[in-house]
Amino acid sequence: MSDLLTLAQSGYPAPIAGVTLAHYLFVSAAMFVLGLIGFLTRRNLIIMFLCTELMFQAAGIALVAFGRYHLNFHGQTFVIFILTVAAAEAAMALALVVLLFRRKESLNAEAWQDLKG
Amino acid sequence: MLLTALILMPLLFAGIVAFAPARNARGMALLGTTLALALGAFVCSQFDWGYADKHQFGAAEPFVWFPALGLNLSLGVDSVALMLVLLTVLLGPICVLCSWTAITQRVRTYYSWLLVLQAAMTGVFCARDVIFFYICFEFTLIPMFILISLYGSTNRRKAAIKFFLFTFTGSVIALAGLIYVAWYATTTSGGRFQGWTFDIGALESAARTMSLRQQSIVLLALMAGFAVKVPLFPVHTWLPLAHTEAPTAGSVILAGVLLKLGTYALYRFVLPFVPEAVVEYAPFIGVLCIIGILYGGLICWVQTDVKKLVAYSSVAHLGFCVLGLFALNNTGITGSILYMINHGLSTGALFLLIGMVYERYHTRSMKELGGLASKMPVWATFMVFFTMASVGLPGLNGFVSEFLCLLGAFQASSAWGSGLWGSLGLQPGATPGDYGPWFAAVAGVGMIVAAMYLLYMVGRMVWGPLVEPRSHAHHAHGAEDPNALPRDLTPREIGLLIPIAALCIGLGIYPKPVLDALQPPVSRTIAHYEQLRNSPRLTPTAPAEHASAQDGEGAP
Amino acid sequence: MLSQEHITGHAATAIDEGGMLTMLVPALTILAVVLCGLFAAMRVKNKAPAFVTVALLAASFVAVLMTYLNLGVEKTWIAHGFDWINFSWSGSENRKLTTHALIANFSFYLDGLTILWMLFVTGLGTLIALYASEYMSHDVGAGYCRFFAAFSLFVFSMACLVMADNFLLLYLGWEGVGLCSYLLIGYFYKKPSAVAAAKKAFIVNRIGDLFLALGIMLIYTHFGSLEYTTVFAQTETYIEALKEGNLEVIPATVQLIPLLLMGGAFGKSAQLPLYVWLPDAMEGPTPVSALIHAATMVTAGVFLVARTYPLFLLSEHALPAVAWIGALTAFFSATIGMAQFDIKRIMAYSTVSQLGYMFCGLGVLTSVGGAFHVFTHAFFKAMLFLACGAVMHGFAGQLDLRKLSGVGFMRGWKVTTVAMLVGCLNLAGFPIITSGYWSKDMILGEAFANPHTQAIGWILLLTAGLTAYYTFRVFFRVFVGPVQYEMGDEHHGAHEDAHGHGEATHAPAHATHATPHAPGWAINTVLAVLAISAFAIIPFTYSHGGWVHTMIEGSTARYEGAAAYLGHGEHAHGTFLGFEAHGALMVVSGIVGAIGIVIAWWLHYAGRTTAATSRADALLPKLGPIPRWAQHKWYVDEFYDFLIVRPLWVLSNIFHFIDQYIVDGIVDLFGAAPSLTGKAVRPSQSGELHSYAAWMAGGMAVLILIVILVAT
Amino acid sequence: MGAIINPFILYGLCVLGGAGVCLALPRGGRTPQVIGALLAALIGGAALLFLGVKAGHDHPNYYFYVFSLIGLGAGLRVITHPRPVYAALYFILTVIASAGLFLILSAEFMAFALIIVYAGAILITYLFVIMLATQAPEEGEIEVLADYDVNAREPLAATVVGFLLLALLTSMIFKGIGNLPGPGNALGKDVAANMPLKAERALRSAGLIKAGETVSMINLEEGFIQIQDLDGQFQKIERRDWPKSLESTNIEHVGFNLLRDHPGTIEIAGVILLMAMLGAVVLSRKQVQLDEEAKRAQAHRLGLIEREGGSA
Repeated sequence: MSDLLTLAQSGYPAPIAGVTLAHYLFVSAAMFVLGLIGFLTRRNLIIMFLCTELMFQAAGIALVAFGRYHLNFHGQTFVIFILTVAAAEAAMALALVVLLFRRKESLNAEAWQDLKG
Repeated sequence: MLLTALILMPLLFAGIVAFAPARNARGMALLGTTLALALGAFVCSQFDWGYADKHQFGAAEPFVWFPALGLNLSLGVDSVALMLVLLTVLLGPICVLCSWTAITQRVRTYYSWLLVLQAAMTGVFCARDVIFFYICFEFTLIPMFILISLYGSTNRRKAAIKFFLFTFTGSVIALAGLIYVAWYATTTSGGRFQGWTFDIGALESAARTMSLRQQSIVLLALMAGFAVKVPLFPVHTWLPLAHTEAPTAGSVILAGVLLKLGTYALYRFVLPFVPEAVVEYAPFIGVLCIIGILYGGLICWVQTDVKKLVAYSSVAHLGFCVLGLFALNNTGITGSILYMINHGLSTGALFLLIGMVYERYHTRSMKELGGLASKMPVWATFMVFFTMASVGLPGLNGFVSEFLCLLGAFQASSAWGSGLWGSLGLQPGATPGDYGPWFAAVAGVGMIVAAMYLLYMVGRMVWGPLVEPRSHAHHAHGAEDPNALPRDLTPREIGLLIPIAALCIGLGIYPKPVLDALQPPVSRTIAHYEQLRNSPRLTPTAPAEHASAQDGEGAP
Repeated sequence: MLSQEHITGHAATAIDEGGMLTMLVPALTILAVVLCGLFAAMRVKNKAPAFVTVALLAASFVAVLMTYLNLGVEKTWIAHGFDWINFSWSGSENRKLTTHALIANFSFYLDGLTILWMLFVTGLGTLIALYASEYMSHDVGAGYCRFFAAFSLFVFSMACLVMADNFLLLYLGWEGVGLCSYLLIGYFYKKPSAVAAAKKAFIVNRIGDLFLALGIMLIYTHFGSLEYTTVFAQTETYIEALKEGNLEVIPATVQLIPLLLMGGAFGKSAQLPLYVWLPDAMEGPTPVSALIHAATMVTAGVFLVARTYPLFLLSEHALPAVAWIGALTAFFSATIGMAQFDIKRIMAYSTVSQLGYMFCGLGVLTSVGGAFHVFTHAFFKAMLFLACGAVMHGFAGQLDLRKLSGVGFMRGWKVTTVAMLVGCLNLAGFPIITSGYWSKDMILGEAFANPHTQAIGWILLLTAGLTAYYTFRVFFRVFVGPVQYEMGDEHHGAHEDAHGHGEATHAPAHATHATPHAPGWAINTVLAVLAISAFAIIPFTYSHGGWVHTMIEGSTARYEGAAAYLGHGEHAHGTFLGFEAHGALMVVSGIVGAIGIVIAWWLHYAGRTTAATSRADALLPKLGPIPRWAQHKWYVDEFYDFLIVRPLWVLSNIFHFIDQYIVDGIVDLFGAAPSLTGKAVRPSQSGELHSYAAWMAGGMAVLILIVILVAT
Repeated sequence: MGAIINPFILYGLCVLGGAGVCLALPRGGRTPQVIGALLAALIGGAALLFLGVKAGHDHPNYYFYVFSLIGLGAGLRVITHPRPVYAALYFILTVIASAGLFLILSAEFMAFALIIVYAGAILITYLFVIMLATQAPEEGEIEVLADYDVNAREPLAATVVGFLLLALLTSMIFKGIGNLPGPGNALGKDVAANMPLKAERALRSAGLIKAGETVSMINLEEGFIQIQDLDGQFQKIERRDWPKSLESTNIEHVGFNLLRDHPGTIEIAGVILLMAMLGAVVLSRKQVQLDEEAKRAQAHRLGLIEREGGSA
């Protein structure tokens, strides 16, 4: 853990042996796909939103890794925006979920199929 | 100013009709169209025939509409446009009068849209700005759509939608072509951007500098739009439906003027804008025309709906018209323009006559109608007369134009390029008339077919033993409807037909003033083609010289 | 090779302005049309239209006669009416300014040919109008006006045709007479057969007209003008070249022109293969048949060939083709005529046959002979028709020769019978005393005088025999023999009067016409005048055409005896079985005609058993099916119907189907595409969030796959 | 550069992993979820192991593997756990693991921001909502999970789609992207130019400038800092002599990047947040307006009140 702290305080990244950009991207992709599968399979609206958050996480990892690869900070900056969107989504979506739940006393996404218009 | 008045007059009266009491609507409409006719006659009298190819009556400083795009509301008519304007204003009162008793529902809507339609059509012929032209061109669709879909017969919805979508789709493509030309014109000299202009004259000179490839693409786009309107062979199917379902006045305007918008646009845009491409593809278009002539004619022959028959005959007739136009010589184009007017008169009159019968018998089926000569001798006289005008009997108007179109086609091949023939392994005529005569001969078969179907129609409708719809015969013995029209034509109806008949005879016997007036603009159009023919770029020099050399050797 | 001596063309006749008097002819006839129209509008119920027409036509005749007497035929006169289709434009050809013009004025070209034709057109027109004033009297009212309006319009059109100074005005007349023919054949418009016949006549004529129009276009393309003067001035130079023996200088296009014109002529003059309309045209009233379908309109084709004779001379094949087709038509229609029972139809086929003679005359280079035969034929055939018409009129439309007998012995039919006899003698070519004999002989002699056309001569000779037979078959059956008749079932044209309480009038009409009524003064006068004139013209014309010769001599058809292509060198040595052709034929044709008459007498007069049967009926079965075939007109109509009309009808229906379901179907398909697509993908709009997401993921997968594939 | 992992091995792993995930998804206890989860975890581990082996370095960074495995494992539980509360808690674990990965990538600020904002704020909101939206079991009742929580929807199809995507993504990722570069030497130095006061303070605390001297110019291109002393003399401090504390920190970098390079985006983000807030307010107010009819219908559906007809 001390290693880690040194790393954090060193001001610039130390060489990380054996880990390539591809590793991070793999993790990111895997996490994204998990989120996707969750979104596709779960019917609970809240869990579906959690799954989207999972996908956001995956995107964040990829962004930071890319930023690190290109030696700039855009990736990190964009994670901030992701956080913003996630927060906004949480606020709005959860408000909606609550509203919907009040209507039908159910969190089942399939209960709202007739919203297709 | 005069032209502006000519366009605004019907619009003004459309407004008046729309808000006046319904019982005055038709009177006001008649007044408006009559005033427009008078104004048209005045324009005609003020026209300087010595400079018939100049676009006259345009304001010195046209109203600037959209300076950034160089859009002006510039107007002007040369003798070709003037003829068609006159045709339009002439048909105006006729259309109002022929609807006099036929339209009883929603009268104000009907007449105001009829007037709007007239304004739009006049605008098309007067426009000297591409965008203004196009707006008017498209705007004709709306009144027509309403006339068909509100006042048509049973299948009117489908007809109206098809008419609208079909022609609209085509003309959007044409608009793309026109805008391409305008875009090209912005950068003609030295690639520098020179600002937009949509002036027809300016675009005309700019467009000619396009390469053959560009011209061909523009030709294709323009043909896509205007051929639908004409309509040429494969894109004609909206016409029979629209004609059949439209009210009488709608059919008259459709046949009389709306179809001419297409041919006029071909004359105004296609011929001067893309001459090289026209030279290349004229034979191909000629083939389409000929297919239309024969195919349309033969289809007429098996119709039972008389209105549909006349509608298909328009396909055949307009085939002659476009064939003359694309003959690219003086006789052909003169004939073609004359054809526009003549077809408007004779086919318009046929639709009027059919409308009169429809108003009395409420059927258009030739199975249910026959031998009307014994019941309606005056109607029968006019019917035979206008049929003969439509057949192209010499001495009546149709003949002059039809003969000139065919003569033009006969002499055409010297003006045509090697595009189509080259691909078939043939050489274009080294002497005038290597292939043109075949075009004329095959198209001439259309004259026989025209006689076949029109006489078939007359034979069924006019001659033969009397046949009336059963329901109607029953009515005749029962209580007569006091408002019913008399058996034969009323003085109003006769009065409608007489001016048209007089024009048919006049144009047939003494077409010289019209022919003379058309020469300057037509020569102007042709001049470029003659230049093109004399320039080395397109002259098929090698084969021609080769052939003449052989002839020379063969002689002794 | 062509040698100079055989082209005996005159130097170009002088052309001058003048002859404005002839403008009266179209003016007066149009006036007659307008007046008849006015009478119709005013619902006139008397014979005024007829008398106005007769008077104006007579005035026209006088105008033509005056013109002839004043101007003569030595020169050609141009009378300019007004500009019709007349415009000019300038262009550039190889950087040189050129001027082109298309000029077809309403102007008249007056030479001997024109005058000759106009004289008998207006003259016969007047006479037949007079005849018709009585013949059509049952129709007094709107129909009467209609008849005389069309009649006058016909004379107007014919005047334009004949007097035109350019091809386009000729075309105007050409189609104009076609229109009048249409209107008059269809005069009894309630009879479907009449309507069909009118339609057929117009359409078949149009086929010919197409050829004529193409020929005119080719003339304009080649000669740069439509006016006779310009065109014939240029043909003059070609003819000069021909005299030099330069056949090659004549372009192929010029050689094509007469062939196209010939097509037009054969349509109008009812020659093979376009003759089928003429027999059917007998549905029209008899005066119409007499004037239009016997005397004048059908000779327009002959006129056309005569008018454009210089062009025909330039072509190697045109005149032989004219001659051969004429001869074949003459023979072919004569065989049909022998087997018919309807006397008017027999006359119609004989007209076709005689027209073939006229074309032969032109084809074998005796244009005088051709014109002469036209001239004589106009009189005697009109007379025959009018006589037949009188019978038809008197016997309520009865035309079947098996149902009429001994008409000549009935009260009041003397004039008719004599006229009929005179006509039949002329048609049969009875020697010396008939003008028909002289004109026919001229053609026959010329045909035999040329060794190349002797085959034609033999055909014509055989036809002469047949003609004599069938002509007198009619005469012996109908006008002599036991008096016996059966009334026809027509009530004066089956045309109810215009007031229209139609069906009710039928039964009484039947009763009133149960007995024949003899012709009145108008018919008799006309028949008498014609019969007299048929003899009267002999003294002026018997010697090589005589007066007709002088008329033709100064006209465009003047190349009499000129053998441009037809057996040039040896022309003079053509003989008839070793005798000098003209002389021998005078004897032989007379004998042949007489034989025909004798056979007819033996079969149909001497061998008459009853009114309906004769010796011929006993003989017919021995000939096998041939008489039946001939009676059915060799099934030509059925053949055309099967070969042209039916396929065209089927094709039209196929086109109609294609148009409705394929061409329009494709359009509808495009129109329906959006809604069809919508229908197809609508189920995917399920409202299930999960499925949307799955589609999104799948789409993303596809996109990535594409990127991978494209990138590698 | 060749592929890091043989694609076929990769696809095989994807298939197996997919099978594992598929098994692990909740199906009302009918399937051995644990086995699936184990299989999936095993495959995930194998994949990561493969990655390490193929990378071929002596010292694999264990923290990466640790955090990755925790993150993915927790992610798997998020999607497989039938109880929303647990799912949310597992999600917090994922967030923490991601933060660890961020630390390895030397994105310290983001790592902690993630924990604070995500785990601290957003997820708490989720938990609140979950609490609000699930009825607590009554006294004595056994808690019954809702059917829609217990049964996954079309797990097979979803897994196939997901792992197809994964296979495609990985086959693209492993086309060969190089190692992450070492510490960039220019990285972060430019910040000094933008913050002269900080630079001066750092230099002063390092004793490189004395009282009265001022920094007159920072030249990053040539790598020196010019100092003006009291006499007006200029002095240069070369890059090699610069103190460690002159180098800017990660948070400074992010701050500069955010405000200097993406000012517009940050505005938009602000507006989004504002709108979200307003939206949330509006939406939460709207729930009051459930009309009587609907309320009654709903209550009726839920069996809260007797039938209308009965009471009337």
